[in-house]
Amino acid sequence: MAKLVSLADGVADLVHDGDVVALEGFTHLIPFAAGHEIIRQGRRDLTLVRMTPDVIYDQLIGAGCARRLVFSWGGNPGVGSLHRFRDAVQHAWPGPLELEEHSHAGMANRYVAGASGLPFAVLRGYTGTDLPRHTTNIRPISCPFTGEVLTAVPALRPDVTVVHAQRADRMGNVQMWGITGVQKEAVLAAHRSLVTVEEIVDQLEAVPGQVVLPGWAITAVAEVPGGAHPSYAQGYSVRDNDFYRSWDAVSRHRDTFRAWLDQQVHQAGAPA
Amino acid sequence: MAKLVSLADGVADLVHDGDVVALEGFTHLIPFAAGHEIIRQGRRDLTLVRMTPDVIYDQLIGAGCARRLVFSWGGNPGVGSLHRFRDAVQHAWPGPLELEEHSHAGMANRYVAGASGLPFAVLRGYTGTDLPRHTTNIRPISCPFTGEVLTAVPALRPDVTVVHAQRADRMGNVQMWGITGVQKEAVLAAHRSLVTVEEIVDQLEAVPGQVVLPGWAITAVAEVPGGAHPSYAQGYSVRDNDFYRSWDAVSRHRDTFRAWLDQQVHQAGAPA
Amino acid sequence: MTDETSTPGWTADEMMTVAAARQLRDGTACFVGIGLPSTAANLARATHAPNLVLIYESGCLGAKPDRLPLSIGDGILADTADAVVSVPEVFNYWLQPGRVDVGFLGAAQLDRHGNINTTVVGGDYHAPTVRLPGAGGAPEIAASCGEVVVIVRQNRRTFTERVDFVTSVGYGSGPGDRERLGLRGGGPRLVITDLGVLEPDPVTRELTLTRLHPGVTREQRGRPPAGTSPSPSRWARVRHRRRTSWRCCARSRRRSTRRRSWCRKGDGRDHDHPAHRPPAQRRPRAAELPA
Amino acid sequence: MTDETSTPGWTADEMMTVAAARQLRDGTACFVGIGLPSTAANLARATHAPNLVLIYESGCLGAKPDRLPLSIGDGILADTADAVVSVPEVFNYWLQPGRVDVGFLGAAQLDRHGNINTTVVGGDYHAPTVRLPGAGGAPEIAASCGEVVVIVRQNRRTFTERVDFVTSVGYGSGPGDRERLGLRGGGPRLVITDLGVLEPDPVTRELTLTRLHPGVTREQRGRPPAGTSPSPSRWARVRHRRRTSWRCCARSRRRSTRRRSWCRKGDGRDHDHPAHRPPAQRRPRAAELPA
Repeated sequence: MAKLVSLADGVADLVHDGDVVALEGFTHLIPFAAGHEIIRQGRRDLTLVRMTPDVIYDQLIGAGCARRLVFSWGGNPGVGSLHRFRDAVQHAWPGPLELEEHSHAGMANRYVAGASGLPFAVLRGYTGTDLPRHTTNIRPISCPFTGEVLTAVPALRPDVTVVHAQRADRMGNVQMWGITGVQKEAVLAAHRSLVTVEEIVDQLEAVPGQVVLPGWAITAVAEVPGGAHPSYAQGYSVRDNDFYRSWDAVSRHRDTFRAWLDQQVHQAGAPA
Repeated sequence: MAKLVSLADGVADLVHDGDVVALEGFTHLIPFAAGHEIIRQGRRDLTLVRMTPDVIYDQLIGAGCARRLVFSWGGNPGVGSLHRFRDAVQHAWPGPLELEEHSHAGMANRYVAGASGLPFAVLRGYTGTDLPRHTTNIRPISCPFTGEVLTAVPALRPDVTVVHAQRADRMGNVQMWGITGVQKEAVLAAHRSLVTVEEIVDQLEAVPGQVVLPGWAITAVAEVPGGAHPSYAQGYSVRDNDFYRSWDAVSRHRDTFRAWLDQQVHQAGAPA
Repeated sequence: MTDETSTPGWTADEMMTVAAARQLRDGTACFVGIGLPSTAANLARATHAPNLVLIYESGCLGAKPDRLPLSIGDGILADTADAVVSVPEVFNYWLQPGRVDVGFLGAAQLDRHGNINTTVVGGDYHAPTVRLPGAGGAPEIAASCGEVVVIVRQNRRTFTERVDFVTSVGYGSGPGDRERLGLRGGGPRLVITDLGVLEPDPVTRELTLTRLHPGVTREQRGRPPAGTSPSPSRWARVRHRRRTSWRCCARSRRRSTRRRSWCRKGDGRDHDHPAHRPPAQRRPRAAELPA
Repeated sequence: MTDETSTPGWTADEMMTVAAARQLRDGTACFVGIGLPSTAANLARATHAPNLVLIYESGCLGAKPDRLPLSIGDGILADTADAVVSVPEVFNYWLQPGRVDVGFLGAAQLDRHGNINTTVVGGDYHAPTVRLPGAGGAPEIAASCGEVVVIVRQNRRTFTERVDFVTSVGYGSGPGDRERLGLRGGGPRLVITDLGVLEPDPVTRELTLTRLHPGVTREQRGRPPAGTSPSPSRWARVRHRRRTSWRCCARSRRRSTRRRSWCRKGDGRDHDHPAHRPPAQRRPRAAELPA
């Protein structure tokens, strides 16, 4: 049974300096509020894991929380580059950022292996690309029946996975629907998990397309309405596309980024 | 886009002598009517694949359709033995039956590999059991990262998979809900697929817990109301537990089984 | 069967069900097969373990049926489950990583080290005397659950020196075998029979009788009124009796008695090898475990 | 960019979108990224290909948005999809086995054999001149889709002799390479640029200009009225012009021109290496394939 906590307590309890942290959510249900709380609590030396380190990780990287990034696509979707991510890679600002780079298929399967209690996953992937030259975490594997050579990637086992969902009940059973991405796998792959939700309800009413994560498989749940903004929570909010577009200018220069960070994250404070 | 066909045409077109045939359905949604049509059409030398070859495969085996069985649990759930299955294994009646035997976890992962276009799957399974001594389709595999030894099983790629579902629309999009077992994987693993449904509707209304198989991933759909009896279709029928219990007496002797087969399958004929 | 099993007031199945139900701790997750295990799990949920999580291999997680399900795929399981997942998912995401605390298994044959046969008895694998249903979910339940509870009627056919076919591994051929095989679950913690309860010896890993059901022993202190289950106090009395080894094959005779029944009931002898109960072995949930 | 790209009446993006849309055959399944590919796929679905199956890597199968989605995870995709599946499932069950007929890819760099870079440009991998978003779904789209359509603006920075980083494989270093690598999809069938269309030479697998968009060539026969797309008849005229190789690096000079742009536009020469269009390469669906 998951504990019901405040966002501040949940992050303080579950996210530690030096942790491997996955914040997942595929365009939809991105846990921005939890990311901001990690920034406010000043976490350092995190290994950030995420298939699509978009604006949320641009913020964490620019704020200096990350030492390392494990990812498959780092951009501002439909807008362009992630300037804080590029500044870190190209100019080591605010510090150097190690990269471990995969494809979406590889990252998704790494979470699947983690959720399955297996040390690795097998896929048809990466073949012929330059990706395997830059990490030891992509290796060939032969089929013991046909001899065919495929690709293996090691399981991802984050110390903590953070996701956002629409609802939870008081037992901490979590319900999400719409595009649910790789969140189930990311939560089940992790040692600890924190789920922020739009609301906590007495009874989860079944919804078509729902994914339900039982409370006994989750560490903590925090009620954070709007916790996905500028991403969205289907049935609760719509994507703030203007924010994503405006991020390009905000993040392009260190000064404007720092000003944004001070005002919108530090001064804003944690949700009640 | 799946073709809409009659059950008789669907079986005639898609199930051939000597084929590897999977009829799936985990207690719920077992395609009994399609199995009976395969018996009526006199298919021979089939390799029957199924995690739980319960009463439906007892009937196919007793009727002489099968040369080989690939399975993980062969019993009459909650009742006892499958007498036709035992008679075939113990006394080669009506003919010898080769067995390839797995665990549920192994069979499920073999379908997953087939659906995924991979030649094999990896699991923690079979270790220390006598199952690997009787088939070459269970082999050790080492993790290329940790060196840990796990188990590999080859993909299942049936020539044809047959399943039953609640509904389809006129494009052949198939909708099932309740316990959906391994049906998605079994259909996607197969070269051809036939889905019998309780009804064909103009529009599939979304239902919580639904699994939808797009029509373009299915070969043919046949409307066969009650096609899961004595199994059930949630929302349409309940399980005929009396039939399962009565099957023990019917199937115990070759004569009573043959009489049942004549009356209930051959004389009954195909659904209109 | 001996006369000792004919206890009035309840059937042997009921006794096994009650004994099994009492093994289930509230808040744990339990992998449930249909029949007696399902009855036991639902009894536990209706009494002392309202937050017991019932997991059925049909894919129902957290099923809360308000009547006994009639099959492992009964509609009421899907209707009342917290989540219904695919069969591959229930094995890969839920059982395999060790998220399930307790697994119930039956057995057609059981050996002294808790290895289970549900595949073939007698003859050759290809021409067996009796063809049984086979493995189902059992090998991986036995491998991966935090602990396993075996429920089986006790007789010479069932309790064998060595099982004819290892469908599911208990303690293999003895101490250290599970570790050598890389099995991450704890193995059989209890065997519940129609006569009593056996537990693995903490050193030898051989199954040892630690309790008798009320009404079974010669020392029985009276029978409960017809139609009632043993009361907690009566149960406690049974639990506090000195634990008794039920192995009739002494260690010195083990090698010479292969293929002989290692565990015979009603042989008239008193067996009193003291056996230490293994320490509580609840495995932490995956979420609590390091990688 | 040269003046030639400034065609009135439509933008280069619109032209690329229309050209891409026309490549999509009704009833096929198309793996769609956001932006231009999504616009093209939805244009095709709204016009000649009402049964086009749109697959988004966010897990939406058969999405039928009635407005243009603003992101790959736009709510309208899930709302209108035949099925919404997990991200692992869309890659493992749908893309990897070859169920998707056409994949659209963009490119920051593209080389003569259709290899794509979207990772790093210039410098070392660890200290690149430009850090790009990376692979995303592209490597496996390029590997597994029946065919790939690349959409890219054409300029010297983009069209390179060799890409600085192979993010997604086209034809590798030439004929037979895809087969040697075990890639089961057909590879790039078309490259649609702001100027025209390139196709792989059936023998050398080098990209070769086979069509120019209307309004692009010196021989242009007049421009369509402002605000309209090229009409089918105008399009047909372009399609029937003799195909023209656009490679400026003659085969004999290839070795000496490494790192030079192999494909320059507006160099004032007429290129007329005849190129045979490869046979239609629609791959059969997985369901039609042998094991």
